[in-house]
Amino acid sequence: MSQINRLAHGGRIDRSKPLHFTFNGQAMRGYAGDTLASALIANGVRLVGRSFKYHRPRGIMAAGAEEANALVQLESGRRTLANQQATRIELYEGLSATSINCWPGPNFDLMAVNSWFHRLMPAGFYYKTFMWPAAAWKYYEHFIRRAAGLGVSPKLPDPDQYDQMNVHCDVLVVGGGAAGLAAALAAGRTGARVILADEQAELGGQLLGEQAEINGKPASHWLAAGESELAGLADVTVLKRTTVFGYYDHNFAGMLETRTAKLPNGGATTRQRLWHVRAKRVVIAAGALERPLIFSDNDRPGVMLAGAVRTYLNRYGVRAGSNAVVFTNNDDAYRTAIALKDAGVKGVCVIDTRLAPHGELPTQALQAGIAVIDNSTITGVTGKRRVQSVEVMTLNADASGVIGPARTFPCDLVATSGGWNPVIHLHSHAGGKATFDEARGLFIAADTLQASACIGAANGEFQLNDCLKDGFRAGRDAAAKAGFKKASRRKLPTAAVVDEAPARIIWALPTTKPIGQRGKHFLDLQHDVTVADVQLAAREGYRSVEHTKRYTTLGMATDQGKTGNIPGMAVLAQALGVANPGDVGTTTFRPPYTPVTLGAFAGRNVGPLADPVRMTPMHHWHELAGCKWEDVGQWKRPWYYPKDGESMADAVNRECLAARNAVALLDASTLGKIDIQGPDAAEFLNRIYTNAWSGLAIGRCRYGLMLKEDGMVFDDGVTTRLGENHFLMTTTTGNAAAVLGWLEEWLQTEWPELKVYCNSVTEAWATLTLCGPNARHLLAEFTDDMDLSADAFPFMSMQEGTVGDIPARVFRISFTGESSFEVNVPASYGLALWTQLFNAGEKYGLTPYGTEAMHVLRAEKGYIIVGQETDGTVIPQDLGMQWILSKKKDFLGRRSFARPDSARGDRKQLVGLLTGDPDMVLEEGAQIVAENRNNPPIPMIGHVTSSYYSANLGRSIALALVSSGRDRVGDTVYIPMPGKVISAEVTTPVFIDPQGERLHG
Amino acid sequence: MAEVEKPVKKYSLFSLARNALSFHQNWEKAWRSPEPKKHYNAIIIGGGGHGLATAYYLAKEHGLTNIAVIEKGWLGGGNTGRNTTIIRSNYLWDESAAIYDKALQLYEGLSQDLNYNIMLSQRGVLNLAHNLHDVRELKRRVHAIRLNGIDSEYLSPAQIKEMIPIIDISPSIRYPVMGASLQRRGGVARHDAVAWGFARAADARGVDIIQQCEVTGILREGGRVTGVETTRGTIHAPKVGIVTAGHTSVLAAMAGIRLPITSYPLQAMVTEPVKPILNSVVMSNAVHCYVSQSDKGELVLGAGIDGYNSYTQRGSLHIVEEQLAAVCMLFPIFSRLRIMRKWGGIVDTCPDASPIISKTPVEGLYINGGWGTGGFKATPGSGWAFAHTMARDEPHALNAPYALDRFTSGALIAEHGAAAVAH
Amino acid sequence: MVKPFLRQSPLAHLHLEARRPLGDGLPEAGIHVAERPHRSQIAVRGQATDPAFLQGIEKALGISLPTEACTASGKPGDLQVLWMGPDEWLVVGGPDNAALIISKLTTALVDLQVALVDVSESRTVIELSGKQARVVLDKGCSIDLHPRSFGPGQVVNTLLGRGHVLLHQTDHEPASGSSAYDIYVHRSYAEYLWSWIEDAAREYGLAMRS
Amino acid sequence: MLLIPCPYCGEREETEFHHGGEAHIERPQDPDALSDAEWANYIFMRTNPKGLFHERWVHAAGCRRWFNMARNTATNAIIGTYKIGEKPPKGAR
Repeated sequence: MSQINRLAHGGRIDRSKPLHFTFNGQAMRGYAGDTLASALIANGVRLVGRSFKYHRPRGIMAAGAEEANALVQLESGRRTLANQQATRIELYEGLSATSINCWPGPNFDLMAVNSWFHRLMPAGFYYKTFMWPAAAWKYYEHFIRRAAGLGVSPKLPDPDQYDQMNVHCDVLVVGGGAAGLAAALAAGRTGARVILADEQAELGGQLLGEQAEINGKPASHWLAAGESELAGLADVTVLKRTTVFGYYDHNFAGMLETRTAKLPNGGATTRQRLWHVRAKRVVIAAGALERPLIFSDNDRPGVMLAGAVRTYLNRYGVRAGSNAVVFTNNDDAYRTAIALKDAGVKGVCVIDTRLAPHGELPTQALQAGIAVIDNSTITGVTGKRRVQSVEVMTLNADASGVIGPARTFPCDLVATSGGWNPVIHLHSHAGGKATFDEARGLFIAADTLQASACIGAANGEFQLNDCLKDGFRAGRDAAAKAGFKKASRRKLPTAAVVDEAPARIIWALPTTKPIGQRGKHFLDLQHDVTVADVQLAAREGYRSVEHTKRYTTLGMATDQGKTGNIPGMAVLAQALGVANPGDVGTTTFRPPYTPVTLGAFAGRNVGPLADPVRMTPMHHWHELAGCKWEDVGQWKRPWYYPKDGESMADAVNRECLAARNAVALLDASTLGKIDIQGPDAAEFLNRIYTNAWSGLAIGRCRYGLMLKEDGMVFDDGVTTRLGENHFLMTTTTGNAAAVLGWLEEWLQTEWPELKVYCNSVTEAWATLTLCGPNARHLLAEFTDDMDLSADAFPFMSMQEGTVGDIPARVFRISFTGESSFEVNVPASYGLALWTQLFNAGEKYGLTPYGTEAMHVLRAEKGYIIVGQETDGTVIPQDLGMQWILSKKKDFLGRRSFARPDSARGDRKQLVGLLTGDPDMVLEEGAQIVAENRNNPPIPMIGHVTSSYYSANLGRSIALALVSSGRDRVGDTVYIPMPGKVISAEVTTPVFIDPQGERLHG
Repeated sequence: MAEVEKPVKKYSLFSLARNALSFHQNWEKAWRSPEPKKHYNAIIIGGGGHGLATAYYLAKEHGLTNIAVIEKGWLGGGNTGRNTTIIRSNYLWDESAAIYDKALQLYEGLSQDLNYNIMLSQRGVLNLAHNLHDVRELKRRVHAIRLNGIDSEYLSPAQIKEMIPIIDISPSIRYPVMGASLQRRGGVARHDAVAWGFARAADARGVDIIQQCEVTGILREGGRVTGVETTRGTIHAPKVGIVTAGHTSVLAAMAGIRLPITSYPLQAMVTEPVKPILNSVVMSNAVHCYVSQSDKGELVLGAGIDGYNSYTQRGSLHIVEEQLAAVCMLFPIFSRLRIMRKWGGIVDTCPDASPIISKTPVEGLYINGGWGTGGFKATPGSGWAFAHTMARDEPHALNAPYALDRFTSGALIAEHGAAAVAH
Repeated sequence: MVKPFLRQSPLAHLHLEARRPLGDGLPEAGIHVAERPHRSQIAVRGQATDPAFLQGIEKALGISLPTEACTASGKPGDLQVLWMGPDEWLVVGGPDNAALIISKLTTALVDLQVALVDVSESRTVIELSGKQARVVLDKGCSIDLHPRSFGPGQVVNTLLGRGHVLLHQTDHEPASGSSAYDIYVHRSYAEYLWSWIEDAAREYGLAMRS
Repeated sequence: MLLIPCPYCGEREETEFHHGGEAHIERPQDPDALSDAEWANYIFMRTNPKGLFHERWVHAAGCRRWFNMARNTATNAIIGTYKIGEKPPKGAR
């Protein structure tokens, strides 16, 4: 296809760099600097896709982020992207795009049958139907769902990476058009740190599509000079292809930078970068978006925004049609008419809703020989797949209808302008309000909660000269408020002021029949929402903008209502008889301004970096030993160490037997360790723990239970007195940070008078737990300065000495009920000691064991695990741990025991369970009932908290919380599972060595 | 009791066709916009789903029709219109299972009951487990739910993959999928339609829905409520129900009542629409990810709550980033889809993550709030039970456990009771 | 005596010093990185308002206690004191010095209510330097590290990526824009942090420094 | 995204902090002297105002210090932060 609509010269494209691309399989050509949209227009493509609901043919209507129609599926396979706006795709060599939401193609689309039934499908029709018979809904829904969606989600993994960056600046300028560039220059010259972000590939904003002059020269000269000056300022950062998508509290902004716009295959860099910006001041110079005039069948391919038509001519050197009608309510669109005429487009005429337009631009147009048909409107458009002609009639006195006769203008392009809306989205994101300017029909930013200002077109200033002035003033002002007051003496640039007459606001233009009865007046082109739909919503009582938006889906498409929302709101106001559209509810814009990929939000927190993996000093030994891992918080803990061919049960049984019959070694380095020092340390522990600490001898250890103020168990662990005023507390792995936080909270906020310091030493020590009858023998080989005998080194005591020549603290504490030595060495020696123990340990049957065996072993002893036997609803009494509750002092949570529910007789209590079948291992989490049946509902009396096969006992064991459980010891209870009921006897929760002989041995 | 039955223009295929002939000019209003009267038999403060459902069931089940729903903004404009539309009743505790399943049962017939298609889509809700602790807790729930007579299954990773081919169940991902609970009756419903359906049906039974009317004070005399002060004048009533999710504390404070409630921002978002790719609701508490695909093709995603009190309906970006990283971990192909819109709601949370549906120390004043993130799925059940409580001045068995005095007795319904993982 | 060869830093198994630079085709590496393991680190707690405490520290260490938030005293590579909080400091010295430093401090601070904890083993140090060092940190750290706000001698506890770090800027050359940082990271997070840096630095070129 | 002025470290991102709920709730001196309702009031009942709110935060990833903050919950505007034991700043009482 040749570029039939490419002008012979002009535009900012690089004609020396032709590019090849395909659209729906057809080979086409464009130039560097084109967008896909400009290249499609150049190649004469009109029909790009189909609309969401009625599958009506649609073309390109805009030139930027406001495009509602021209969505394509970009590329295929690994790099396919859905719903991409052709207007925002920079053309690159080899680009391939296809139409979406149509099958087999945009020219003939089977789903277009929908439009035959359009009268049965007004706004919200689905709420009123598909209800009978009730059971049939799921079939209807199946059909509805199949019609869902526009483009197709990628199905293959993403080959690209995404990046994030945090920056701080004095002034963030959003938008690099005339006002934004001026603001960045003014702020940059003061020495302030400035970021200028613009969504396009080049700075200039709307200027890029205009023939404007600054200081009497083409605006491009000023743009180039400004950009080069900014590049020379050390603390000014200019980011192109970067959209400020969201504005949050305390002047925080999110920006999305596209880094591989012209590199379909990614390359070394990341595809997109999401910037977190914390700015002292934000200058919003985001420009304005043109809104279309809303007339009958205004969705036909070839109906475009007048500003976009001008942009295609001036920036891309393409004409969007060969025979054009301009339809406007304001002077600005006359620029388009003149530009079209200059470009050799035939039959250019202007339909103006105003009576006798007389401003400078209409006058110029008339002088250029352009016909102006005033006080008129388009009443109909012919041509389904492209505009063929428009019908024009004169407006009646109050513009509520038309008066004949109708004139027909053949054309293939209708350039329409209903005026421009300031882009106040960001202002609104961060809680800013807006007021409606009735005369101009637009929202203006009002009160802001942030240190920000909207300027230029984003503040309703549409004269270039005003934008420049506003920009320099705002940039200076923002810098000054951020503390940079250096004055600049440079002369400010100026542009000619063009006198523009007021627009005539008519939101929905009449046709020969009432609206909705001849053609369709589209407000939301992507979602096919019409004026009649909004009027219906109003008629049915959906009176607020929010109701109407939701009922009709107005503004909820991927273009986020950039062109349709304001006219829609105005139409609603008219339908409700409300004079000021601002009174039907304010619009709240929500981030993002334009859609942002999930990948960019995720940044590099994906794959292996999704969350830190915490590793103990012995981690890589475990890995080489082939352990299976258990995730505990961010830690990886060895779960079990299967040997070749072993099942999990085999491995765990072997590890458990070794721990009770030989010796086994556990990496317990993940346990939390807190160093507590100070003259009030013992008193502090008295308050934090349920038991008493003042009398604990130096070198002795004690088990402690910590509660929250509601009396529920929070954490447990062993604490050792290292000195008169010095304790070492251990916590559970998962709660290490929470417990330190808890201690600090009480010390700092409630008991600042206590002289106590807490420091985490979790990471300072590697903890190697030797467990089993041979533990002492093995350890004895490694130490000559500690007496390991039971008398000299009794259970619940600690000694300092050396193990394998490494300084160590050794604790005789046990979580398995077995004679056990917990050896703590400086973390960087952990691996060495661990390895040495294994070098020497074979003769003792040394076996590494993981968390699963640890759990089995402790369950054999009835030791609880916080978070497994407890769930935030368990008080110590439920666990049979009254013995640990001091009666002589207050402690956190104690008062809650006196509440009626804590004193209840039928609370769930910790018990053991022995299944009738000794090989039957109950499922952890299984529910327990009193009756032998399996037909729900059945009242539940408790649940299984822990359940294992115990190799030491040769049978299964379980721990459970059961209502009045201690009274049920000896009773049979039932565990109904899908398809079977298991019976079990309630026992005490200690299965091995109830006297603790092994422990002390 | 004499019910005041207004003639209802029923929605039907016939009415749709007939109205199509007249270019839809003759549809009746879905609800009136009446001026407030001076006196009602009962006032509901809050025109969200729960308030409207309360009004509907007060009229339908208890014959109380001289009642008003007072809404400061637009009906359904609060959390009803801001949630991720998930409906399920897979709760651990008996008390929760009872009221949430009552709600689900009502949902199952709601389109017909209200003559308004709420587009209930029972496509199944999966809750994922990512570590051994999750697995244990999830199985505990699955069994409890089943024994409460509610449908509930446990799925292995392979079964999950079969249902959701695009999920990554590889054991090498940072938090692998180790299992899931499945409630097949769970799903989603069109959230706005629930509010609108209740509003239309309540209006049809004579309930005055008064929008754009803010309550500024709660009138009391001798320990009992007598009405409310509003921006549109004083309105008297012997019974007042506060159903103002997000603002429960603010309204209760007007009556001198302090609550165990904290209000947090909660964010949700939708992506651009794509052709159907995810046919179930997937939730993961461990990594904070809630995702389903709407009938329009958008992915609807929910995040965890922000960590501080706020009424701004704006959350912080990092919460969204964490949640979307989790989505990308579970569904790597979604990294290229784009978030189209995100927004915030305000959720009232109680310390036990269960609501308050209760009488108060002020006679005639009732509170229904503190639903946290779980309000939408409970809407009809909540309204049904609260209507009973207001009409009879005593709780129904369904909501008796949700009394305010549980915080004094300690009988909490600790749905988030599970403590942190600890070994 | 302890055999030093038994000692294993958290990143030792990665043999960073033997790794090839990352970033093909870049003329020079924007970032240089090395692990500086086994630094002596002592957590010191005490009251900055107590003159005896300040004098005791100065007497024991020969350098003053930094009382201004987020600053360090002393000289990089030598004995330093890093501010950690209003009543918390980290004394940092060369390898295997901790016992000596603690004994000096104990003597000088006798009778004062202080706490001294040897946490040398808790953290390792990743040294990051180069022209792009700051930019790499910006990818995961919300602190304003621009020379106007942050410079040599400043130290912050903060987040880098998803992990907690103690970040100490040790050098800045305005002419080249090159900066140097000591990143103190808890040893269990060290490998995560290394992987994070490797990933974030790739586009600027990453060379190992011995 | 709040920017929180830690009274010790200066302005830092919200991500470095944890919220600690309502400030100025004192633990009763003698819990046994309290009725169940008074005890419940201490552990559970909270003011949750729309507007000026006094709350506790801890600079968890920074200096680990707790402090108080006065913030408007309707706008998230921070009126000021102050150390534990200090009175709220002027304009935030």
